[in-house]
Amino acid sequence: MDFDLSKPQKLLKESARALLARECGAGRVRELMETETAHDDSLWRALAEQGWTGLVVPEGAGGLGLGLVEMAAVAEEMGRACLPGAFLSTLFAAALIERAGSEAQRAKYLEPIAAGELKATVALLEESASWDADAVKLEAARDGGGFTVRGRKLFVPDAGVADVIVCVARDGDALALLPIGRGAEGLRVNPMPSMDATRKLYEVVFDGVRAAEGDALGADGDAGGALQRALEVATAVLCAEMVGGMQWVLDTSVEYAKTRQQFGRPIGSFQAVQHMCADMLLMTESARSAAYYAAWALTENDPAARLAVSTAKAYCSDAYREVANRGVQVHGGIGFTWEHDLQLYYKRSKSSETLFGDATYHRERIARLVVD
Amino acid sequence: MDFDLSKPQKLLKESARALLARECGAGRVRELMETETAHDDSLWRALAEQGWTGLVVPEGAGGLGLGLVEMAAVAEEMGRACLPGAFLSTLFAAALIERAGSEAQRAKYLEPIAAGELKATVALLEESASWDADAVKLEAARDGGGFTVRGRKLFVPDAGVADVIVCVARDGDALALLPIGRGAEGLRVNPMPSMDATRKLYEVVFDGVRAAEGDALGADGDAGGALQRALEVATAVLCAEMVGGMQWVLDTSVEYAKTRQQFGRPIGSFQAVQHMCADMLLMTESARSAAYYAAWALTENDPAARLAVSTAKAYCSDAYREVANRGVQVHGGIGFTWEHDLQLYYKRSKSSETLFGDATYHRERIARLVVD
Amino acid sequence: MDLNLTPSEQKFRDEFRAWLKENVPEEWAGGGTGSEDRAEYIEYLRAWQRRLYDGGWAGISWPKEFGGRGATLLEQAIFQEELARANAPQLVGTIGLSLVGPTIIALGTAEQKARYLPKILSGEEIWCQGFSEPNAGSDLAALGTKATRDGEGFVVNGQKIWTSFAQMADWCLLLVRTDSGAPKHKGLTCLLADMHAEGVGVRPLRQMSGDSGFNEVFFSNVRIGASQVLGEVDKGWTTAITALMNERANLGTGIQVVFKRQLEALVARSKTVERNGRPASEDPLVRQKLAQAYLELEILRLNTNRALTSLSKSGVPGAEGSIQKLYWSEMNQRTQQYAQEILGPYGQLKEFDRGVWEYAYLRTRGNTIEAGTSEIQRNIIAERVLGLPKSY
Amino acid sequence: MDLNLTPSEQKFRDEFRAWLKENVPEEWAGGGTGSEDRAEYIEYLRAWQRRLYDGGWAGISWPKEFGGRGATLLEQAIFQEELARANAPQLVGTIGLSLVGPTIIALGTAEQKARYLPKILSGEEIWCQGFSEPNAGSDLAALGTKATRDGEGFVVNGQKIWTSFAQMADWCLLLVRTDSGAPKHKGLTCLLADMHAEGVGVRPLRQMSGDSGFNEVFFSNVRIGASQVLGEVDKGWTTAITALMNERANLGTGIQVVFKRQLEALVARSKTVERNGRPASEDPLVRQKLAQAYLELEILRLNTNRALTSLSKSGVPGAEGSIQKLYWSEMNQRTQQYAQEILGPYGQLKEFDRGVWEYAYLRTRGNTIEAGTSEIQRNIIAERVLGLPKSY
Repeated sequence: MDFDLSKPQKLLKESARALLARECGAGRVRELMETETAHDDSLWRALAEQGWTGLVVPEGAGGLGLGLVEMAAVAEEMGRACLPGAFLSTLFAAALIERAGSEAQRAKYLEPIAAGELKATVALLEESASWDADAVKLEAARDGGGFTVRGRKLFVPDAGVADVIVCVARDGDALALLPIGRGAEGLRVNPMPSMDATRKLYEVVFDGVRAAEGDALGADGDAGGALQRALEVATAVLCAEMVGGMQWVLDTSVEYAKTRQQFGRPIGSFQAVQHMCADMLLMTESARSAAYYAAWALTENDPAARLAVSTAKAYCSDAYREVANRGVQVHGGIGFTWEHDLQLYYKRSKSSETLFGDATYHRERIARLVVD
Repeated sequence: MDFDLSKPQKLLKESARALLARECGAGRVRELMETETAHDDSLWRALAEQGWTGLVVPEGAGGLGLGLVEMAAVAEEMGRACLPGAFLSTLFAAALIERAGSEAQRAKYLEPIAAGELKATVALLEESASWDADAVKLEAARDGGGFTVRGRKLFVPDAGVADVIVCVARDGDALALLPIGRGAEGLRVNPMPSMDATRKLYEVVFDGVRAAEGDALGADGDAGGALQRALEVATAVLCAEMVGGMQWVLDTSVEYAKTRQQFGRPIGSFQAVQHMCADMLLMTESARSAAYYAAWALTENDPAARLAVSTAKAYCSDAYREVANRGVQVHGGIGFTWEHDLQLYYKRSKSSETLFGDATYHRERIARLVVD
Repeated sequence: MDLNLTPSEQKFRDEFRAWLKENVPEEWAGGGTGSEDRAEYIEYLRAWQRRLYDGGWAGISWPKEFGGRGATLLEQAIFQEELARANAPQLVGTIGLSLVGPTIIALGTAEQKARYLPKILSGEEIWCQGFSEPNAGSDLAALGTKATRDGEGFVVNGQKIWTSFAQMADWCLLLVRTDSGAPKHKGLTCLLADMHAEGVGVRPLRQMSGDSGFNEVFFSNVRIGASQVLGEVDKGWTTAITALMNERANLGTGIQVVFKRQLEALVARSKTVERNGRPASEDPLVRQKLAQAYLELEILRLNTNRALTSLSKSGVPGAEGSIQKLYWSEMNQRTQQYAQEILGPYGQLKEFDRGVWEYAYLRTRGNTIEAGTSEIQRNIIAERVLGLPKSY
Repeated sequence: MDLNLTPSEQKFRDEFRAWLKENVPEEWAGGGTGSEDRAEYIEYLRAWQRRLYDGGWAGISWPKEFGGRGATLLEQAIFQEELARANAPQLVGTIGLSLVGPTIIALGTAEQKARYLPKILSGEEIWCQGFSEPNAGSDLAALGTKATRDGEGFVVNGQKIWTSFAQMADWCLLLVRTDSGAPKHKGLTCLLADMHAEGVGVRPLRQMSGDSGFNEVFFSNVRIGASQVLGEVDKGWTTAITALMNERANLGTGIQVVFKRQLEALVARSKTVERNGRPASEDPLVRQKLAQAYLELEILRLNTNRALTSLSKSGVPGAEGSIQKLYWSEMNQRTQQYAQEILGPYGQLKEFDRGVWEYAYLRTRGNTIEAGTSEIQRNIIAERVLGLPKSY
């Protein structure tokens, strides 16, 4: 048993940290926050050049074909940099296409995604704001060999910059997964400004949007299963990203506690501050164990993978928030300012807490697996 | 507005503290814990001589006719002394008899209770361990102008020493409140040894116990309402008792923190210990506000009384446990020994947490009043 | 023990409530003037304070001889509650009324009283408080803003931070170091500084919540005359403590009404957002959270009433303020977290309920830092109430 | 990263599992021997350790040259897990095996190694550890038990406390003060003390949970020879730290299996106790608590595996032990509180499930105190892992 990154995995992580430090410093993050989509072409190209947009895309579809542990290592650094934009959304969509798409569909979407030429997202949530596929009500009405969609999706991340939006709609008892291209007739994308401006949310309105039957993913009939598995992949990657954010907050707070003087001593010599920092470490390391285990279990198709993912997300949701809370408290007034970069992570901790389901949601999922 | 005890109330409280310090020191508590019923006649007589057994019993029925604020002041001192025995059980039963009894029944029971000649308890819980009257299933079968009861009650406090057990049984849609005398035919009382040996619990088995129709309380038809109100009275008094326990734990822990030396300084000079003590104070004072408000609101028949009682019990249930936890932690190893009196309060905090419903139960009651 | 208001307290409340009903501007109901213009906004608030003054409702805690109403502590609490209940505009002169004024009354010269007090009451002059500095937060006495002697007066250089109302203030109660050689608590002096003087600069400080409730204030060779010393030279720590005592004696009676309104809004919202296909308000977990928020707020109210009683009887502000501050700040953070859990992603939206949940969640994070961190409050409670030895 | 066991780890596990299946006494399944006799009980446990020894399963972490198995860290973890999984009897020689033996191996003389090590392995001699004293808990170096020179040897006077196994121990690793004039960490010496010597007294210490897992040990003019010094005279702090490092390198791999079994029992119980007229396991609040308990325990397992990997690679025990101890002790307290909330008043009964819930709730309270309080663990983490300045 070896619960440590291998040498190549470590190298990958180090190079990710170096690249993101260069290309995505806090100044850049702040610039992008202020834009409409938080997306930047040159930054995206830089990610694609590293192969990250295709990191877990199979080699046959133009990707690197690496596992989720490698992806988690890179995602951790993305979280540390508070990377803005559509990376996670695109990964989610790619995971869905990989699992639900025909060979042709995979070629059509995954190759340009891997090449960094296509950004995508998945439109799942509706008014209920529930991540359960059962809660999907938006209907894909069948007519003349195709579907017509009328209604709206909410809280869709990065829809403003996605070239393709995979719409999860109801097709009787089954789900229809419909990739809708940007600019499709009847498609409208309206911003839903939210706390975390580095991960933009949108209302997506389908005003009689049409999709051909052949365009639908999941024709093999298990669209629900594919969605579930893709969600698990995206959730595990999000957890790794959250770990990186926690690590940034921890490092920054400890550094501040060492240098900030009050009462003639560094504040880090006060037990109250020491103990907050110790708790932050404990939570960050625990979140890391959980996140990497989830990534590994998914890669290995371990039967416990689903449980591992919910364990990781339930823990990380609470832990990132609590680490961020303590980070602000250790910093005092300065940590509460717009000027200090803590605010970026503070808000990211909140948006990540709810994305793909909060701790309560995942605990109930765990209960279904271990109690029922 | 005056949220402070009046002079006479303060005097009453001080004399209670003095008497209990004299009559019910920790050594006495430990002796009584080891007995079968945790009851002691001479101690009971001492309480009765003060008039406490009849403190809230109307003057007409031989009591002092004081209000619940006065009762709370005395109960706080009882909690501080960790008084063992049937005081609260008898108070609960008396409150029920006062509210549900006919004039004759009140005279029959309340006068000897006030005089210290009768101890009583209420048998309410069954296997479901629910404090909701709706959960009562034990049937009082009507036959020939009376009731026959067959079945059992659980977790009945002080049943081993009570002269009268008021059995809450089901009579169709209504409740039957049946006072059953000790030694009634078919009545069996079996100890249920529990964590807190100062408040003994019993299984009460009704093996065809008979009660005459005229013995039943609540003949006016609102047995349920009377039970509810009596429960509220007993709960408010329990909360005051819990406050006294918290105060003992706080005082004892602060004293220890001032004197215990480690690393060449009193441990109370370490922020970690300081802050634990500060939290204990905050919780104790908050619990006190809530408990006395509940007592006052009940006395005044304030429409918010029910809410006030559930607020107090929900808060006190969590707070006493948390204060006790911190008390042990401040004490370190010695606080975890049998020898140290903290254990008495630690266990009392747990038994009090569940008695008359835990925090979760009372929060749901609050929700019914403020959400629905 | 009697938790009902006395007849005279009721009379006070009814009178003020009636006055507010007549006088709170209707357009304020939405929480603002409707105008985006900053200067207009400030004028609006000054006018509101003037109206209170004209109605006899300014300085209600001040002794009558200084133009106040000489109200009891409980009446002051009622005053705050009613202001909040009526959703009245912000009290722009609050620093002057509750902190500077009482300190001038306690320690000022006759001239200072005559010069400053009436204009505090009328809202003609707005005050701010210049204590904290970037390197002197919890450790206030470490402050470094220097006042050097210059003839009879002083020349001040340095920087203050977390200064509420600075951008609209006419005057500042300024704590400076006049003797660098003395131990840190000794060489301090309290000055009444003209915010319009040459060399005074104000920079709004944006918070993570996006708004700017605080400021930085820069003093560059600002000249201040000898008559502007409040208390004694080099004894400014005493003056500052007097002022802080007045600040901490504010038990947060007004803020509770705001909390109550927020909680009511949350309960209402819980009936419209969904959880597992039914209103969130029917979800057992949500109900527990709402009930916990309710009971904690209720206990805040009760603690306040007990503290008011105790302060009224003793007359000496103790650590009640620290206990209250610690309680409400942490309570408010818990409650806003419950709100987020109940509202889910809606709670983060800037356009859901006009963004109040998003804003409140972020703003609340400052509660355990501003006006004394929770750590400092716990130290105060441990040392002053419980008598534990000092930790540092 | 590969979280599967390697083939050789699997082989180790399978071998030991098979051996346990054959060898764990059947009558132990209920958690005891069935006999009330204390002496018999101790003999039983000695025999169990002897059986492990004969099977080649004693001292598995010890180097082969000293009779051990030279197992890897992960194999040691597997060993602990399998013992717990098989519900094997308590390892009565655990102090000797995991703490004293490795310290003798590191610092003992050739004679000491020859004299003590084999009997530790065989269970012939049981050890206890005499470090803590009534006035030296968190501040261990403040201990006051004195050893005064007497010819070549020492005479020991003083008292130890929290000494597990003292009532059955033959020997004690005893930390005493040999130089009262030196700074507190300097004048200490570690002695190998005969528990059967004249002047040694043992008093069981009853815990709030009612049982006596610890003891007080009294030394009254106990003579100890010069050959019984472990390490150097006046350098006992080094010896003690070596011993404690060995203790803290125990990452609690065995205890996790116990936790897992308790959680499974709780899940099962949640289906039989009622909540609102249905099984508690269907109550959304109960489900949240069970899930939280599950996930926290799962993360303990994962943290342990990461720590094992890291220790195996670095070879140097760091603060992993403190992180693990802090995590599991507080987790266990939370979990036992959940159990109480789920079971309601049943959880407090001494005759419900043989009182395991009542006992566990109380016993758990000691977890954050014994073997280094949570406060000490947080200090260690803050200072040694995060590099924060010392707090005192």
